[in-house]
Amino acid sequence: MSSPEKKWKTVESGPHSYEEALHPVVRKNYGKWKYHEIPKPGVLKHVAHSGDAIYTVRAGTPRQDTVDMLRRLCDVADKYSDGYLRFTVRNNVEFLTPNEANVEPMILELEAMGFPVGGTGMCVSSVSHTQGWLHCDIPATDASGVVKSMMDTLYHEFRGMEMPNKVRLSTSCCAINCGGQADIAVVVKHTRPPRINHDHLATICELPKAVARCPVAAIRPTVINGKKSLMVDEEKCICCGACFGACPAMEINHPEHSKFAIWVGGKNSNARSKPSTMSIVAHNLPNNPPRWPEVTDVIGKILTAYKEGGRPWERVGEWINRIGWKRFFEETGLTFDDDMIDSYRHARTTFNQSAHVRF
Amino acid sequence: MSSPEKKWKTVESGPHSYEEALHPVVRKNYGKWKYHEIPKPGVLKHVAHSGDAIYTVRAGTPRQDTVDMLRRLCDVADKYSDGYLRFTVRNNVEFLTPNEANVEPMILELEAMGFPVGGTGMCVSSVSHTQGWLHCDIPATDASGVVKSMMDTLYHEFRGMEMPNKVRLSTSCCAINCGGQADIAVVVKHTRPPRINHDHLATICELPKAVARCPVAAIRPTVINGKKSLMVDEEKCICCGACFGACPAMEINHPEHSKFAIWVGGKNSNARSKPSTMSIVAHNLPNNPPRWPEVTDVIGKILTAYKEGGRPWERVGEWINRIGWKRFFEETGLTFDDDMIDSYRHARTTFNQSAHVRF
Amino acid sequence: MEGAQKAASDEVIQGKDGGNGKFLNPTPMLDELEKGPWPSFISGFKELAERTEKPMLRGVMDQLEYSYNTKMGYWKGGLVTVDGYGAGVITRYSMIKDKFPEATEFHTMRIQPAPGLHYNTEMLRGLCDTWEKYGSGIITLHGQTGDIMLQGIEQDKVQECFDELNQAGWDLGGAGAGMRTAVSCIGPGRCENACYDDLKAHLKLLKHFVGPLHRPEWNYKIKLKFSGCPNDCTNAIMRSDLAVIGTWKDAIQIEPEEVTAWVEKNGIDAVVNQVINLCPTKAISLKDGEMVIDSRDCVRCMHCLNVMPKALSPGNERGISLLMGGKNTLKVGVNMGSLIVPFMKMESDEDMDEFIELVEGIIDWWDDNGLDHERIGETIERVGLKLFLEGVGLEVNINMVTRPRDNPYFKAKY
Amino acid sequence: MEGAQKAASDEVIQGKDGGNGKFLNPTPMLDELEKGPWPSFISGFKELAERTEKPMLRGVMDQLEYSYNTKMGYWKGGLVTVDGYGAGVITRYSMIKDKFPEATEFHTMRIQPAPGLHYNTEMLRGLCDTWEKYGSGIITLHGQTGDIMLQGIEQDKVQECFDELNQAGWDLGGAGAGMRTAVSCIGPGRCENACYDDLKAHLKLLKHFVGPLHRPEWNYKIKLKFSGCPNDCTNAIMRSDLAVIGTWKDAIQIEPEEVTAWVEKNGIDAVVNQVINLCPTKAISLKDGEMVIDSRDCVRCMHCLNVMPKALSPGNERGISLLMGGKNTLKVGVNMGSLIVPFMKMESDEDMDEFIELVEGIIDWWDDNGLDHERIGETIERVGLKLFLEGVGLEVNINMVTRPRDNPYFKAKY
Ligand code: SRM
Ligand code: SRM
Ligand code: SRM
Ligand code: SRM
Ligand code: SF4
Ligand code: SF4
Ligand code: SF4
Ligand code: SF4
Ligand code: SF4
Ligand code: SF4
Ligand code: SF4
Ligand code: SF4
Repeated sequence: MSSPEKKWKTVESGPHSYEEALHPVVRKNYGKWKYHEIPKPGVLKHVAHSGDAIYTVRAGTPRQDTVDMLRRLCDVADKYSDGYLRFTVRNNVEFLTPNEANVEPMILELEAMGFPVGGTGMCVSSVSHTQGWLHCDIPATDASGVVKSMMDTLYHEFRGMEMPNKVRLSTSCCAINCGGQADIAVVVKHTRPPRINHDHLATICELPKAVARCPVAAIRPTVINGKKSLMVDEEKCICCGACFGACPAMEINHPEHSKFAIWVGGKNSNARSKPSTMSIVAHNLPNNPPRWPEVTDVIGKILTAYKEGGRPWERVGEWINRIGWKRFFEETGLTFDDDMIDSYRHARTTFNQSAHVRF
Repeated sequence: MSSPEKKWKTVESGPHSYEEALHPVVRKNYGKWKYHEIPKPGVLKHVAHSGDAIYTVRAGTPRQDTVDMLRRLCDVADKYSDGYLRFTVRNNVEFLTPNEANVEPMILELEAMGFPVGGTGMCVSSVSHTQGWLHCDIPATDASGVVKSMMDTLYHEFRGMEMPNKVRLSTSCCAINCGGQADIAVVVKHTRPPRINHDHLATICELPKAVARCPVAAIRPTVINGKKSLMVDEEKCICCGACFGACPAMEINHPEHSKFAIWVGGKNSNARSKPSTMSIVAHNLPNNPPRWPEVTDVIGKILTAYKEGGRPWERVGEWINRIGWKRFFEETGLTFDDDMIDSYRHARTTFNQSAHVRF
Repeated sequence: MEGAQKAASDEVIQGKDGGNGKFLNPTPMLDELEKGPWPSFISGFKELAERTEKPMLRGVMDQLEYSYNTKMGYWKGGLVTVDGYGAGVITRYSMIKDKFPEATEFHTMRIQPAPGLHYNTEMLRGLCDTWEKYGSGIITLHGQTGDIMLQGIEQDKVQECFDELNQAGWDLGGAGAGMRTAVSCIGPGRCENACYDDLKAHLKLLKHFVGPLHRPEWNYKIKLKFSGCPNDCTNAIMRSDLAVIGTWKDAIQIEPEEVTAWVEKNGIDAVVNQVINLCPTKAISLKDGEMVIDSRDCVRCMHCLNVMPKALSPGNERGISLLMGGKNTLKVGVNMGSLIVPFMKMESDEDMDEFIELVEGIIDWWDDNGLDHERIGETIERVGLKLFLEGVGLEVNINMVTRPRDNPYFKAKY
Repeated sequence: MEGAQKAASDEVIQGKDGGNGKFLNPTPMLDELEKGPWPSFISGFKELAERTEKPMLRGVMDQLEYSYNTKMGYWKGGLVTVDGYGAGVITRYSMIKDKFPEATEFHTMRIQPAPGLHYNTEMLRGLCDTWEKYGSGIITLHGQTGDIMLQGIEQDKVQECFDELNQAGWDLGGAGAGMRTAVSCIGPGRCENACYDDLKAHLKLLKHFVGPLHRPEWNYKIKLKFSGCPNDCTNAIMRSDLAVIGTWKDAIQIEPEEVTAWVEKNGIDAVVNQVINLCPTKAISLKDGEMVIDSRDCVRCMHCLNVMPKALSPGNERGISLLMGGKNTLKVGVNMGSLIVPFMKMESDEDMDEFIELVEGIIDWWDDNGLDHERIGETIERVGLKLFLEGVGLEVNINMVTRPRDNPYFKAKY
């Protein structure tokens, strides 16, 4: 390695190479896998055409990790999986070993270290989440804190495989929703048009950019105290928060008026039904740190009803499509209200244009 | 009755009363029917809770009828159905009689008079159609002529019950489509922006009305030869023809550029699937009076494929949904092209937002 | 059947009561439409023209032949009506009357038939006689909106003709920006599926709105259609601003012996393939070889009742669903009616009055909030369903939508 | 299992290597997040802070505690990067640095991991060491776009830190209006469903677009995600502008004995309820008690393969489907990717080069036709799919849509 004084000439290498990071048994059987089994929660067994098998042990992490924690995971990998590990797209860590005998001791050690083993098959896996107050510049809440609070209540579901099908959760700290569409999602809901901080605006805002950002043309140039500024047509404004991303003076966040909404039925896979976007089923939940009990409560209600009523392989949205939205609201105890009727661009495609009625 | 000289004071009575027009057996069993059967094509048998039965004989008409023809139908009704008759919402005439013995002679007489008996059950019924050159002020083609040409080729299908389910056809002489959504529809397709007849326009057009009528704001006021007139932004114009309805100087019709399009999969009933709008499957068919062979040819292709491939109770659109659009185009020999991709307001809801692919 | 087969051939002779064939000018294009087995409107017109020798008929045939040759239409509109009315006559003047002076005027009188399109021969013969007296003798049964269309009259005969018709119980139909003529299915007049008396509802409603039908002054048209059940034999959802569809609230009524008889006749495969598998919500299942309907999951689509009309019928708690906003293609693309009242009783006169009140409220809201030439479905699309419900005072119901919104783009009340 | 159960309790002790617990200020709100069985990020941060005693960590904890109390965020953006790059560092300055001077700067370096998120411990330990040397020691594995996020560094240490990382084979990830870091599923690295080598494709593509990734100057961001099959374990369709999804063209491969074994184990009911009835196109049926797949009707949804992984596998003629336009909620509402290339081979280097060429063409078109801050899906929605296909030279295919248009509103070419 070169010394720190020496000026290094950047290599624009792009992604790190992966070959050296693959377990030798994986390298040997690369692309030649035959089938898999899930012997128990948190453990996968993949068998290659060659007859080789590789075992995966999966564990949950806080995602907002530290070098200390990662070094401990490296210790586990060195001890049980020949120094190879990977992460899943849902922040779970995975250790791949051809040695079946390593599986149980590894599980014990991970759990003893506080990493729950699970997240496989028909379970609630880790939450796809975002930055929040820890790092983002536009959040209305924290992300990791909400997730920690939720997963504490779903710990058992992560470590089991008792759901009708996979349950994917996401949380997002503003309406942009970096966390994505999920079976159940917790997303901040802006409820008021932005308050304009005119002093701030004068110094930092590229006015035309903010005007252009608004999807409903609610922002108009104006003059305040002789200075160019902006104004919002509150009738038109749909509280999307897009302007805040373009200009920090369009203050959309508020300690009280920024609320939570709960969404269900997002599905990314193509299995059976096509991918689907999620629907709002609760809103006006308070932003209540540090444990957000109102949010976890609603999640619990939905999961209880789904666990009880879903048929094998039915994802949350598929379960609802079968039983109907009417019954969904009845069985979860949530309330459908007129704000939940779509009023945006393709609203009419969500109207019930038929005499199909459920009583 | 009062003499013609006497000035009659109008009674704003609304619809004609119906009680006197109901057969006594119908009046007796009004609202107390138990079930029906279709003993043979063109004949219905309805049985009441009282045990009474009423037989219906249904026959096709040209819809553009005459007093001569109607008097002949009255003769039939007087002879066989106690002087009662009705029309269906699809221009078929129906004779209701409690007397089963009248059914066969009535059929013979109607057919001998040129009225085909049929239109029941899983058949091709009469065409829901419009005015065309005969009477409308904005048509690009004739209506009754197209229908006559089509029904000549479908005569057998009207008189049989050999389709997977009911087949409803419609034709319309402009894009407004007064004929409605149907299993298969023949509708004029405007293909060029309107040519503006500026002389005509100056005298007859309420300019702001025409401007307001355009759904894509393609019409702008302008001045031609010092007179207020209109111009069309041809880039924007979607050839909808709406302006022509507001102002006859926006000449959308053209002997060569007004074409026909064929649409499939419209469904009005709520049986099984929800009502559905129809999709375009052929266009650029010439407006070719007096017999429009290109149009009837396409209808024939579609019906042949449906008759062969549809399962019992599948309407045309339901059949296509099962086999997929790819196979629909293959089996009918029609060609999908890029004009058939939606580009209007809700276009994105028709994109295949999934990895579901048919090869 | 022999006779029927024979009639099916090309030889069908129409116009047997016709004149001597010398009155009309040659129409070689139109004559092509006399060929083929389907009844020919051209043969009908020719028969009528030859018999009555009405010049208007010759003029219209000439102009139509000319249209067939030039592929263009030649009618233009105008404003003709009867005393005290603002609509009901569709006015047509020839744009090429120099060429075809006999076709100068060819107006249509729209007449409201009886609900259910029922006639007795006396009514119909009377109509024909009056019409032949004043007009061309061409009648369309029926127009797509449901009118009897008396096609071909001159302006100066309209009032007289109307007076005579009106005396016989007929009234003009709708046109322009007002209430339109309605359609109802045969319903209780013959059909075992009818969940309410749609003929009566039709009559009551249209009588109530007779003013705005004759003197249109709303934003645009309002059409009503009445179907006795969700089979929707009047295409109400697709083609009317207000679709009144019969339905029921409780469980489907089942006659077990008839189910058994059906299964015996058609086989178990048919039960599975034609009934169970086609239920849109999988509300039907096979349990121990028996067909079981879970009425909680039934959405009243009618399919199983259609397949087994003897065995299954609508429940006992009957009424209507109201859908709103249907219209065809113009401007916004086809808009189907959307469910806005899942269930409403429609039995007593009070039920109907309540219904009329609701419809009035809806039309008032639309008249206040709509734009010129904007159908009510377009207005709702523009302002949002929520605002409409608030405006009219209807309670929100999950049945109004197929799903809650997938975007967070609303201003909250709280 | 004993040990595991124990770990599940509230008593989980984290931060055993931590300092003496005297460095940090009190954070009573955050401490609440140390309770409960799920691993606590707060415990992790505290352990790290107490051990390393980095002031930035104390400052960030203080500010976070303050956010938990005031329910507002306090970071603002800025522009920090490394020599020659225009992106890759997410700059964060505290808006309340007067209150928490130690939190003044807290920038994140986005680092591109290996495709498939694979590591060996040497790589990972090296990364940790460098990061502890220059930064806070907080690492996010991984960001939702797929980056390693090294969170918490000061501006004047960024270049040095980067140089050291770069020497170890790491490079910065994307940010701003350019190519973004990609994600690929584990694919051929373990999964029997992988229909192409998505790790290799990921590496090749991202190396090719390394320029616009480091120096963003398009309209807006472009994200790529690679999934080995339609299970789409990377959420590519929903969350990326270009979703590269493995698929196959021929019939599903079937091992009949394994089908039999599955049926024996799970019963015929399970075949019907869990496989046949859940196939979206009813491509599977039961014939004489055997499961038969009509591959003409199969849309490659993966479901039956998922249920019977031993018995069924993708066909032999493998490649990819390309979908375009996925993005989440902002402005237009969620937009899922739409199928634009039903099938393309992705085996040889030539295949991949052809694919790269296609992607370049697509981006060029978008760069020419898009507006500022408009994702490619938004551009296509605005100008129409047809124009896009013409612009890029892609052939139209019925698989691109769920149905042909239901309105006649287009200008014809003829
Ligand atoms: C490891 C991982 C890919 C990676 O490269 O990281 C992965 C791995 C596998 N997925 Fe996945 N999926 C992974 C994320 C996903 C995602 C994305 C996500 O979670 O955000 C999806 C889409 C979810 C959605 O639709 O919203 C996903 C949808 C599936 C499905 C389809 C499930 C369905 O029925 O809709 C299957 C099929 C199955 O479960 O048998 C599947 C199947 C599998 C299999 C069985 C594939 C195989 O044969 O190896 C793997 C083990 C699954 C398990 O844990 O039960 N994988 N899988 C990801 C693990 C995430 C985690 O830690 O929880
Ligand atoms: C007479 C008529 C009502 C009227 O008041 O005029 C009528 C009468 C009946 N309809 Fe209808 N329908 C009539 C137009 C319609 C229409 C509207 C149309 O044709 O424009 C529809 C909606 C069509 C659509 O979806 O586009 C319609 C959709 C149905 C259905 C649902 C079919 C389906 O599976 O989608 C049934 C159920 C059935 O066929 O068993 C039905 C069933 C029936 C039954 C069996 C009801 C009954 O028990 O009496 C009647 C005899 C049907 C037959 O002819 O096979 N009727 N029916 C109309 C006859 C039209 C004709 O002359 O061809
Ligand atoms: C006569 C008739 C066709 C027929 O041969 O049956 C007809 C004929 C005309 N229709 Fe229609 N429509 C007729 C039923 C329909 C229907 C079907 C229905 O009512 O069930 C529709 C589709 C449903 C709907 O209302 O959308 C229909 C949708 C239209 C529209 C488009 C309305 C829209 O908002 O989409 C127009 C244009 C307009 O009103 O400006 C229109 C306009 C017209 C005009 C008045 C053309 C014009 O704007 O000058 C036509 C007059 C023709 C004439 O000379 O008589 N007609 N029109 C039907 C009325 C007969 C009757 O009174 O019974
Ligand atoms: C860090 C991360 C969340 C996380 O904790 O994982 C994140 C954080 C931010 N996202 Fe995101 N997005 C992150 C993945 C996503 C995803 C998911 C994905 O990529 O699969 C999405 C949804 C998919 C998509 O691209 O639409 C996403 C959709 C957005 C959007 C909305 C884009 C849109 O057109 O809809 C914005 C707003 C913008 O770009 O103006 C945005 C903007 C932001 C900004 C830059 C906020 C801003 O505009 O200032 C956030 C910076 C936070 C920070 O301080 O680091 N972020 N963002 C993710 C990136 C980490 C990484 O590089 O690996
Ligand atoms: S969801 Fe919003 S607040 Fe949260 S990280 Fe993404 S952009 Fe920032
Ligand atoms: S919040 Fe959204 S709708 Fe409201 S002004 Fe800002 S950008 Fe426009
Ligand atoms: S479809 Fe058009 S041309 Fe034909 S009658 Fe209706 S409005 Fe006139
Ligand atoms: S045809 Fe339609 S789109 Fe074109 S100018 Fe006329 S109203 Fe506008
Ligand atoms: S709509 Fe229903 S009630 Fe009316 S005729 Fe049709 S099937 Fe009978
Ligand atoms: S009426 Fe329709 S939804 Fe109800 S049980 Fe019968 S088929 Fe199913
Ligand atoms: S996307 Fe397909 S190939 Fe990739 S891990 Fe998931 S199941 Fe395997
Ligand atoms: S992959 Fe999906 S579509 Fe194809 S046969 Fe299996 S379940 Fe059916």
